[in-house]
Amino acid sequence: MAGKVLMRGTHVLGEAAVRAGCRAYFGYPITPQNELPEYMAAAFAKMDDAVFVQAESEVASINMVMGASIAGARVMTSSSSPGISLKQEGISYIAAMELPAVIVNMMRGGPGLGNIAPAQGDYFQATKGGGHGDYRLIVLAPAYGQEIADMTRQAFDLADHYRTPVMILGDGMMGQMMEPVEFPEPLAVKSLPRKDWILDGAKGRPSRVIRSLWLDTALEEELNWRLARKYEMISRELADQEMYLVDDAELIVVAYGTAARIAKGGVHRLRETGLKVGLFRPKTLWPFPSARLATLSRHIDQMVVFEMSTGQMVEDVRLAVEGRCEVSFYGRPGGVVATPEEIARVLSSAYHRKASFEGGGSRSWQAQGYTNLGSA
Amino acid sequence: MAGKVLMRGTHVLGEAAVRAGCRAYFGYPITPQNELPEYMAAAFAKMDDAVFVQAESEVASINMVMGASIAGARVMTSSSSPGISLKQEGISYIAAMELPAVIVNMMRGGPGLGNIAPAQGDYFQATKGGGHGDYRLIVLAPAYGQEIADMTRQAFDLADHYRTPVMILGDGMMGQMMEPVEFPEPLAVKSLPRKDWILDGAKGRPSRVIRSLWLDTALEEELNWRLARKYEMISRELADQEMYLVDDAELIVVAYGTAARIAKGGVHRLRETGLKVGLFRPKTLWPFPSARLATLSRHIDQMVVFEMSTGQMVEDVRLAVEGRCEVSFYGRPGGVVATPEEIARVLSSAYHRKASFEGGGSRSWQAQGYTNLGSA
Amino acid sequence: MSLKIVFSGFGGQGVLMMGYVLAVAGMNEDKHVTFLPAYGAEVRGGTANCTVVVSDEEIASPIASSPEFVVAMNHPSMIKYQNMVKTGGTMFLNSDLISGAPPREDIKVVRVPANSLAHEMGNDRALNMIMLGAVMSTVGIVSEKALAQAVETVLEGKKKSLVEINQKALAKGSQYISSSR
Amino acid sequence: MSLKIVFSGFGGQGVLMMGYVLAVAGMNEDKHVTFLPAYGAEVRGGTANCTVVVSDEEIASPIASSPEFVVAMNHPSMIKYQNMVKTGGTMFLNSDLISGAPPREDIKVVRVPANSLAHEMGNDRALNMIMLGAVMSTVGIVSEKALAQAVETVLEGKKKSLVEINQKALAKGSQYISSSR
Amino acid sequence: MKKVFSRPESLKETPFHYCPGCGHSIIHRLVAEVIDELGIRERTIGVPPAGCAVLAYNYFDVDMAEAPHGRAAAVATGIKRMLPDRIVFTYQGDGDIAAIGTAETIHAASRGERVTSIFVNNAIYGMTGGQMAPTTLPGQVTTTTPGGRAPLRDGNPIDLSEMLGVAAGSVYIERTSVTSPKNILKTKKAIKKAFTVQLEDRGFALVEILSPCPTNWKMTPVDAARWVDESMTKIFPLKVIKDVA
Amino acid sequence: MKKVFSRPESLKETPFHYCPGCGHSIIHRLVAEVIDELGIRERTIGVPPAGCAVLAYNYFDVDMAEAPHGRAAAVATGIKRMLPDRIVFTYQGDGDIAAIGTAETIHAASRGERVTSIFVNNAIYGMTGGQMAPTTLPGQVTTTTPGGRAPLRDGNPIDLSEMLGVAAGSVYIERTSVTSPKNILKTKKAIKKAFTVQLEDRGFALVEILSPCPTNWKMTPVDAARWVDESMTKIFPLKVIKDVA
Amino acid sequence: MKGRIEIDEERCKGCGLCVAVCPKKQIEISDRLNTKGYYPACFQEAMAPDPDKIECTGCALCAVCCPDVAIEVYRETKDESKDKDQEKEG
Amino acid sequence: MKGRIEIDEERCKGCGLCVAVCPKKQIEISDRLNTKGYYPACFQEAMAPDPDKIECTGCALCAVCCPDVAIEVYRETKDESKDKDQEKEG
Ligand SMILES: Cc1ncc(C[n+]2csc(CCOP(=O)(O)OP(=O)(O)O)c2C)c(N)n1
Ligand SMILES: Cc1ncc(C[n+]2csc(CCOP(=O)(O)OP(=O)(O)O)c2C)c(N)n1
Ligand code: SF4
Ligand code: SF4
Ligand code: SF4
Ligand code: SF4
Repeated sequence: MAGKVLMRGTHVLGEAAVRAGCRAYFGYPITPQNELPEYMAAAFAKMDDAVFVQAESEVASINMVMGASIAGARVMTSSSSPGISLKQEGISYIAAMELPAVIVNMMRGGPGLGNIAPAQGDYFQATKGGGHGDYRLIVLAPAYGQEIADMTRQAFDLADHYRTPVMILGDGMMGQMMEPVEFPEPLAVKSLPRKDWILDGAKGRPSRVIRSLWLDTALEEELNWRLARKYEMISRELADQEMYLVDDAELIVVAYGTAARIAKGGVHRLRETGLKVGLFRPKTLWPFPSARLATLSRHIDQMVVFEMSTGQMVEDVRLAVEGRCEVSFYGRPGGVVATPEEIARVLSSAYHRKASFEGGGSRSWQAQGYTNLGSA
Repeated sequence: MAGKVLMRGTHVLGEAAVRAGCRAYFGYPITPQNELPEYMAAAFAKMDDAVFVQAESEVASINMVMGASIAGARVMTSSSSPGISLKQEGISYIAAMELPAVIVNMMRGGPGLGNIAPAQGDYFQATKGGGHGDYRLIVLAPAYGQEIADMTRQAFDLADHYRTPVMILGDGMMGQMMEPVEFPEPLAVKSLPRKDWILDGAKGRPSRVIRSLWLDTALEEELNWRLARKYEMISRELADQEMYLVDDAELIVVAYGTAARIAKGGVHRLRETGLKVGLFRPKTLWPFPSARLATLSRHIDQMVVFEMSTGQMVEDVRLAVEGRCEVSFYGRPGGVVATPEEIARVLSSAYHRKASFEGGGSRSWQAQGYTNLGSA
Repeated sequence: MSLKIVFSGFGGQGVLMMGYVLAVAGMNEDKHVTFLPAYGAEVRGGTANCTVVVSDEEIASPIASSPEFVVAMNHPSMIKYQNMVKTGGTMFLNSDLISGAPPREDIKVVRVPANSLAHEMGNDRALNMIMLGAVMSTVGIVSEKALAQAVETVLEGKKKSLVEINQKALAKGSQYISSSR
Repeated sequence: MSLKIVFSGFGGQGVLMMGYVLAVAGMNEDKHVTFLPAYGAEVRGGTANCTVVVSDEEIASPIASSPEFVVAMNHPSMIKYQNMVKTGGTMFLNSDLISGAPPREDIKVVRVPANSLAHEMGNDRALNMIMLGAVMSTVGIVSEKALAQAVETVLEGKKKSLVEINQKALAKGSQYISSSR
Repeated sequence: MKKVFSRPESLKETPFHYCPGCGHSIIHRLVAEVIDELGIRERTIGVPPAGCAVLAYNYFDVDMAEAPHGRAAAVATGIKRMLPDRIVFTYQGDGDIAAIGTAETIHAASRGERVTSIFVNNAIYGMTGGQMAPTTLPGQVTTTTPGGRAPLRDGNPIDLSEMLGVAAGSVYIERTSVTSPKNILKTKKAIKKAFTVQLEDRGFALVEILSPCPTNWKMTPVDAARWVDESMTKIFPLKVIKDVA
Repeated sequence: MKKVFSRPESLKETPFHYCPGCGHSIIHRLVAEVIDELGIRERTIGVPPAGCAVLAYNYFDVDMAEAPHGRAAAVATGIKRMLPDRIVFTYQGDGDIAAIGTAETIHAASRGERVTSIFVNNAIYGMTGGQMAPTTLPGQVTTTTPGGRAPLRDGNPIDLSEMLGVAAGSVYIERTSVTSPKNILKTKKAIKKAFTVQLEDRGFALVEILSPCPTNWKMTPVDAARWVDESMTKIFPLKVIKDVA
Repeated sequence: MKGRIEIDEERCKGCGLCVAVCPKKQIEISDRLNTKGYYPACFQEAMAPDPDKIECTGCALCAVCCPDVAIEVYRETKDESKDKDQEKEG
Repeated sequence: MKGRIEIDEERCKGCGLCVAVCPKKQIEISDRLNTKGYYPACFQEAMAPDPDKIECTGCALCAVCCPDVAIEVYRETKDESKDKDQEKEG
């Protein structure tokens, strides 16, 4: 597969995983990400050092991931919203045991069974920890096919480097859409850094234990602060974003993933009409690029957060901005995909300080707290 | 059971549930809340209109709760951290189907298996939605035995009134500690408001469906905004807090549940030494009493958030305060229970603008963003 | 320059391949392209459709709420999309399966008897490439050469004869348009 | 006025009942009280302990990191708590099972031969109320009457004789202290 | 002439969304006919799965509750325990009941819940587009076993019904198919019996129905029926697995 | 005189935290003896449960991984699939394996995972303080069945091992007890065989061991052993349930 | 003509199960698409209007097999058949 | 004295299983608590130091049953027993 190829997002992710040295996949089917396990099944069937298991459930698959990671493998699982909810206990354990793992969530409309259309309602679950206890996931949010390839490679490296689970957060559209992609050279599994903590039998060394139980509260607190320090470090080292035409912008739209590319289209159109608008796209949702956004908030009048949900990331934006500029929100939840034209209209009416937006649903926060502009 | 009785928190919760008309309990054992299912088993064994089922797992129990609620019952389940993670898919469905249900989480040390000591690491999971999609739980956080009784009654009423799941968020200590409690009179189940939406067989009426699947994205979006409006209403109507000596306070400590009563002890001691400190205790974690806190932030220099975690509610405090006063954090995660003396020391050193605190772990946020003062 | 085409029809009419070939051709000419197939429950019931965007700039959304061009290979598809086509846009109809026309004055309609032309060629399954050839000779955002190449890429590994048949079909489709001008 | 007592010993020595009776007595005298038993894994291995706080004000924490009073019914419990007792505090030891004393100058130690006294009474299981009686006659935050009542509440439904035995035991415990003054 | 065959009352007019020749359609009709014949339409509550039959509530004219994938038995338990005099049934595919729902189903049977389960075994994940099911046959090609199911790698087909037969609380378990008028009528009898067991308050009853999925098997409906008779029944023999008098 | 009985190598010196007379202690020793005798200590990886045996890694001197409650079979699958030449065993209580872990266990068996499972059936939830287990006997008093387990309300004891016998991928399933020297030695033989099956790469093997919990049964260790022999074996007969040559 | 069926062509998905099962071969798949895009089954009658050519016995096997409940079946009642016989005689 | 056992009194939890199983009744529960608070089992020898009174055969049944691996068992070797016999003769 040399040069550019046209592939759907799920397949791009699968191929990038194989090239990143992923040799274990455990999952359970769910739309809209079935083409990923299907790709892994086909790819691994041709390799003799790789394992694909279609588990009996998402709960089983996340625990198989735990086992494979304990055994030292670069391992991945994937699902979509309801299936990811079922993995929460396992994810909390994996984080607590400081095991590397890559977890893919191709979000669909929710809550509940919802639908299979692209949505962004799982931001909180991904970034604040849907599982119990103090832990974080590194959350990468690709917006383009090429980025899926690049971030997948990055995800496996980060997971091993920090010994922590990493989530790739996409949506049905990211997964189904085909775009031209170029892949990096495959990594040789042998070339990957050795792991001296895995369980592979106590041959010529003391036996090891990998655990998350610390009945002694002092030890449990120690674990909690060790994790907290690790997360601090990650926050400093990893936060990343795309900034598009923000330098002279009076208004910027903040969006990630599919919503961001649509918002970018909106910004593009408005710039043609001379409006000073820009885009801020977090590429890492956790750690959230707060520092950068905080800096921007000093010389920008307002930010419009656009999400395919009723408003989740907007909280992290407000945390970063801390009232230094106006923050308003525009949302299209439930699998509805807004058009660039629609976003352009929303932004220009915000730009011209129109009170409320057509369609969708919107809210805004002035420096003095919270007001609701009603919703569609 | 007339007049004051001395009971442990889990039993208080169970008795209050029975008196609130709860007639169905589905759960799975986990320390430190086993005395609650044990109480329900004993109580319901004596009643012929009540159902206790020890399910095969937390996943099964939350889905049995779904069924009992669909059939119109006042129903409850309870667990502790890891078990609550397993319920996340079901909780998302229950919220999406707009079913009333009461879910109890007696938090323990985490992440992972952690330990069975009291902790507050599940705040994010409870308040931001650990499950997938845009939904919220009403989250009540009792700090005293009597409050467990009162909030349990309230929880069932709110669940039915708003047709939404309500969580009672306690911890191992809340559950195990005995305090004097007085119970309200039992409610007669027949006296409870009729539910005209339940499934009990389509006798003399059109057949009904209770569902969360909306393949048509327009309908799914409609559901999402309907829920969003419901949550807005709840935020306006329900946010509640205890404020102790805040009027003249220069520093207030913000804490909930067990942490709050300890913090209150600290405040008490400092007041005796003349320091102008107070306590702000959210009684509802969602909706978070942001408006009140925002108002306070206008004439108070700093707030110290104390949690038995590495810092979660502190984000909601910062969202409410939006940089209007300094916010710093002190945490004891992992099941460690701080003493009032310890909190007093922390508060007074903050009061005297000492940079860092002894023990535990701490951070502080100036108006200009984020700094870390290191952690134990 | 940017344009959006929707291809639609029954499953088995090779609708997805039409879009795929076009997208590959666009990619090979270093344009920005996206290809979005309908998926999941939409598909059940045997209808298929996909949206292709070819553009000189980065593509914001792969979805076409009002496409410039719609290709309808059967009657239900015409019904489904006739009101979505952008004013001034064009609707390509497989006249063998579609009698009647969309009730609109503001769009062009091009009829192509894809089934019959395919039958003439002695290859009924080639109707999709015939239609694509016809569409492209009208729209012309990618070169005929690029399309022919794309067919090779898409059918990589398949037998040579099949590739040639499909390339012939592309040609036949565009001839049909030129000759009927 | 507020005080914290830890009761500790083997399971079966009625340690939890001591705390429970005290807490109920405190409640009946309208004091603030908390009772916190050790739970879960702590318990396995057959040791038991609980902490009671009785206070005129709202109680911040039911946990005693440095209790004013500790009651140790067996040797392991003395070892476990001897360093936690607050300076100036008192440790009550069941002298029948505990020889030796905590290595501290800054706390008082009261020895009560609970087992033997219970045996004298002809009821070995009453050792816990005997110890409680002894403790309370020293500490005296709740009245003897309240304690006696509390026993009734706690043993509600049990046979009257049992109640009386336990009340006698309370009395015997406090007599032991006064007589040994 | 008089009408000798027409649409059951308990079935709404809505046309099925199922593919041509799909067994779900036949089974829906049979369940509706049984509900009619037992006269329980107004006291029946159904719990459909996540699966192709997720929209069953569009077709059955009885109260219907949704359940998360695999949890129908637990949801049904919750309903039945609160309303013991109502008739509660679950309708589940093989992935729903025999993969993700294994524990809920086995324990409902073990508890002897008074619930009737219709288990539609089409040896594939239909709704999600043809992945391997726990009941997929050795060698069968699916989208996650492109080279055919290899038991050593992909595991063996699971005999859930036989396992349920072991459960002390199950009263009646039968495996049937819908590949011919004869088998269809047998299936209807089995469904009727499974509902009757509940009406008689005797315990858990389940009918496993071998059912064609022409779409994902990539066969014509007629060939699909033949494949059930010739291949599926070898691994899943049609029989009464348990019948406690 | 020469030492004829002493502590196995694969057991660390750490004293057990288990209660007096607890079956877990005996079973730990047996597993360690088998690991010694097979000479596989350095290539064995164990997966303990959430349960009283959660701290098993304090006792076995082999690599040990924790698993969430009930998921040992899935964790073991992940390990074994990546390291096929290592020996992987799970050690689970009845609640862990037969309640919350039902699906993971049955599917590991159905897939024929090369894993050995030690299933300690003490008819109760020990670690959490004596609640009903899926294996609790009818009439048995537990903290969640204060009046004794009433099958109509609380369900019946589950025969997980018999169900696992139905699974095509299971090779060897036996039920034993540790109530006498004879039974203890039989149990050791069974454990050895279950490990051998894995060494021979033949499939899934499990030994269900009836094991006393004097603490939660509120019996002396001696009475507890008698109760196993007289009551438990009536519902859970000691026998080879499956043994594929 | 002992029996007769009516096929709802809009419900029919042309699966062909009825065609395969009809012992008298009274059903065929038509070559006209219905609006859903399927080629529906149709009853002899539609093609051969002459009642005497119809062999349908109203056995209803087709209806029993029809997944989409697209078939209604009618059968001659006793008296109807009597009348017929009389016709014949008369 | 054919056999002998050593009981680690600190490991012993006094469960009494060895006492129950010993065919020669060579084991008793002592009345002294160990530091863990249990009454450990002890071997005859401890009470009756006269070797000839010891009937322990070293059958190891106690050790097999001991949950806490608190028992080590020793048995006379062939030559040892020979020596003894000679003693007797001499
Ligand atoms: C938790 C969760 N996991 C996965 C899915 C996706 N899903 C829906 S139906 C289904 C299986 C469908 O197969 P089956 O149960 O055999 O029913 P069929 O469609 O074949 O009738 C799956 C995996 C889901 N909805 N929820
Ligand atoms: C998800 C989850 N649910 C519940 C628990 C609490 N828990 C720990 S062990 C256990 C069951 C113990 O019983 P069993 O498996 O029979 O083992 P035993 O202790 O009797 O040896 C339970 C319910 C948990 N740790 N995690
Ligand atoms: S996919 Fe299969 S099971 Fe689903 S509707 Fe179509 S034929 Fe029926
Ligand atoms: S509680 Fe029961 S199983 Fe657990 S250690 Fe004690 S005796 Fe053993
Ligand atoms: S069986 Fe029914 S759906 Fe199938 S072809 Fe005949 S009439 Fe049509
Ligand atoms: S069996 Fe072991 S633990 Fe039990 S009494 Fe004998 S020596 Fe002690």
